[in-house]
Amino acid sequence: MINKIIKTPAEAVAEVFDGAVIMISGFGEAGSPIELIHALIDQGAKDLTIVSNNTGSGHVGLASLIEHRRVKKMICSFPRTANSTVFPELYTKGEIELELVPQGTLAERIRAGGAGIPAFYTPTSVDTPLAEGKESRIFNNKEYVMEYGIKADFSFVKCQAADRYGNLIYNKTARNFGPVMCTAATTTIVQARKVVELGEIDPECVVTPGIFVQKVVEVSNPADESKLVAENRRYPW
Amino acid sequence: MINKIIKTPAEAVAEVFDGAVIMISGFGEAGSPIELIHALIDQGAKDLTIVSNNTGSGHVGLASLIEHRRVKKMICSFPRTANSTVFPELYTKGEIELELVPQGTLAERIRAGGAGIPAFYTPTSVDTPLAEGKESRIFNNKEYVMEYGIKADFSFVKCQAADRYGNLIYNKTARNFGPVMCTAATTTIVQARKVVELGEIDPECVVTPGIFVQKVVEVSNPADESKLVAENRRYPW
Amino acid sequence: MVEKEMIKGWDKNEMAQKAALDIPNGAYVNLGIGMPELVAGFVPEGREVIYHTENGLLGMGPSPEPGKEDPELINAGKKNVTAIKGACYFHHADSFTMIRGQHLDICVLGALQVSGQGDLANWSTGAKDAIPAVGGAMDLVAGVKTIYVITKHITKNGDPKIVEKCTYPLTGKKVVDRIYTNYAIIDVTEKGLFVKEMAPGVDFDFLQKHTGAKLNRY
Amino acid sequence: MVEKEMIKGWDKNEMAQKAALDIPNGAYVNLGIGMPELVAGFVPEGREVIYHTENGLLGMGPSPEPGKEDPELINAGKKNVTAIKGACYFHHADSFTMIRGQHLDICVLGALQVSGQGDLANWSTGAKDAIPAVGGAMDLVAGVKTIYVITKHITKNGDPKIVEKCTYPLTGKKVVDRIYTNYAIIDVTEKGLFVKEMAPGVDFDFLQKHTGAKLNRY
Repeated sequence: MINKIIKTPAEAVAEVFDGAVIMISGFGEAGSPIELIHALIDQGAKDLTIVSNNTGSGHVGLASLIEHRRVKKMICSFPRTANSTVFPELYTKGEIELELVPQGTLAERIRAGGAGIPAFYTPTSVDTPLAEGKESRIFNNKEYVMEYGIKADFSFVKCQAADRYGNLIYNKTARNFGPVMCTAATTTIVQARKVVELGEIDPECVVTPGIFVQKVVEVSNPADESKLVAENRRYPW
Repeated sequence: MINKIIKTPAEAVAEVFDGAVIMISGFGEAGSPIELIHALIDQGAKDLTIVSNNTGSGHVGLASLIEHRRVKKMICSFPRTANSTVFPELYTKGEIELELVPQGTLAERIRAGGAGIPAFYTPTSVDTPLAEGKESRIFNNKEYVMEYGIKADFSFVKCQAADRYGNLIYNKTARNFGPVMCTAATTTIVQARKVVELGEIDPECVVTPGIFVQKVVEVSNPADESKLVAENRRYPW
Repeated sequence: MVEKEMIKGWDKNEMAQKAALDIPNGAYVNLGIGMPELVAGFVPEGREVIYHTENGLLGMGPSPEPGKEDPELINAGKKNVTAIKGACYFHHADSFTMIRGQHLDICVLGALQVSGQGDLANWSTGAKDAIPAVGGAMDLVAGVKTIYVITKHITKNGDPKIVEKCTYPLTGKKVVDRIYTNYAIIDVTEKGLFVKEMAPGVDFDFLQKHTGAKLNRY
Repeated sequence: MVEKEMIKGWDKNEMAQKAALDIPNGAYVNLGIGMPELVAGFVPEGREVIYHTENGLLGMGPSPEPGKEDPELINAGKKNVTAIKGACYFHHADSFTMIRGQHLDICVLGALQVSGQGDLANWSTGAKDAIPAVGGAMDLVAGVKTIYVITKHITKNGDPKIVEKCTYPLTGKKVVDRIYTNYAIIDVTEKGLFVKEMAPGVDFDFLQKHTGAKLNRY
């Protein structure tokens, strides 16, 4: 029998190793798998490269992982937001690396990684500092930059519901990077609000087919990151 | 108000011009927009380049369009199937061009065209005759072939249901090339089994967002191609 | 000229309204964070416009009523929004297929600087101690068919934001089609900048004086 | 040797069964058109295997009962199929993301020729008057983690299908991992071909005689 359901976030992230590349879903707090990230903080893996659109807020979730000095490098499009202070401080001190990638290029590089495409050309960033040092090429009289696919050792993804095959659906704009990140990691670990029986998800509406998912853990009441930030909470509690 | 609903297939295809590049959805008969193709035969446009996985069966649909000598060139992965005789005959006589593309490369080239990606690298077809004359390049000690995105003037797509914004859902494996083809054409023309009110399609389950669709025509009882072929029917009737 | 410097021209809402008038029925539109967001409030009755937010929603509606916010229904500025009837959700790669693939009709963005050739700088001042952050800005200017910029005509220090050549790092080259400022609406064309409309109290000489690139009259 | 030539070895079902035994629980599997399709019928009880068909279905089930066929639910061979509980549908680009992106575990394909290095030719005889057709074969061999070939050991003319070097156009180079024929199961390794198992009545010398590439014993 196929059963990808794992009992706890701690078990789900147990195999993460030092130096791993981890993709973390979410756009701001929407879709951020905060319980998986907290389990990773407890687990202790370090020297991580994190691929995520932002760098977290306050002192919980991704921001807390960074604050614990577990992250060597961030690959993201927007490393500062209203309540992000952890990354900016470390970055200013030169204590964390940053690879800044335009948001659409980031999404496409992840998709390419998952789809077996090692590189592609994009018009985004041509004539800007973010194209410096990159190969460019003319197609039909227009200039494009070559970008590489990205793969990860792990993806941490939050979704709405999952079944034991790993089929996933998401909730509204919390979908964001989750589906492409699921495709691009050797091991995709998902926290789902609800684990459902096979067949409960309409086969026409599955967003992430189970083939892209290795582990699912149910987190029925995920923390509301913005509330934690407003209350100035810090992880570990 | 936005209303992409067109009354008849004839009106929907009226603007197709000689020499146009047209993508036609379907894998065999599943998802093939047979009523739109028949309307195009009536309309008369010629010197067409058709991008479609197959070349049609019997003497209806795409096979009939080819038999009417409207198609200059086929771009496809599998031009012969159990009941296809029209294309093979013309091809053997040298009266129609063929660009043979591996099925996954065909899908990805269409997706790239729709996504503003002019070219990408793929491992598919390396060391085979289909890679001859194409640029290749090594990434991480592995060889890849460069392939170009494809765009079309029109896409003809069959779906299950559509609303006036052009949001689409499909039926089972009739989905196949439809969603990527919708993204890659200047004008996407869709035949839907059912036109529904806005909001009737769950926003979490929309497969093709309306932005990719220009025209929708309701064809509530589309012809069953395999029955027509079994009855040896010919279009026009 | 001190008294002239005091000219306020259009206020934010008026600027947004001017931009809104140029959005036709049926347009697919992406509005940048900040002043561009105001534009949605001024689209004339009878026009149906569909708003895209790059974090995965087509058919974005207005802010929710207090108490009805959903932290998983937000816009690119991470503010709570709603979804209209006929909306749909999708993932980031599909969202940027819409952008990069030239499916969106109009994007309205803010600016730090715009050049006479339509170059845009709006993501970084290039300051050494700044934390660089680009988001979707470069994708939008590279992919959306028409780029409108909405911005104050001059900086707080009185410097022109429309310049001969951008000194800040570019977001994209030759990408801006029209500029809406508190002083004027200016078209960026192959032949240079053309003044389409001026705010009450603004004349051509005043406008040119506060613009770093040559202006032309239609 | 005439009498030896008459050795039939395993029949189609036995060959399919041999391949099926090598498919572990939880595998994601794509079965080519023809003999490979038989494999699904022989996976041992208790193993849950998920079948992918490149035209957009993960979780393909057996043929439908007569009268329950749906022309919009077919496999890559355009035959009517069913979908299991827990199945899902997707479009072609996503389907080949699964293939090219190395997400599928096993693909079982037919062959015209396989070389001693695991090169596969299975899409064209290269005949000048043939209509070339490739389908998804090149994508499958380039992307799926493990490629099994299931084929008759010799052609109707008695020629070996396992050859030193393919004379037909390649589908892919060094892609085949194991070959199931009516005479034997043969592993393709870095060190050459190794015979894993022989059918009743087949001995090593007989097998080598009917094989165009050097065989090794484990």
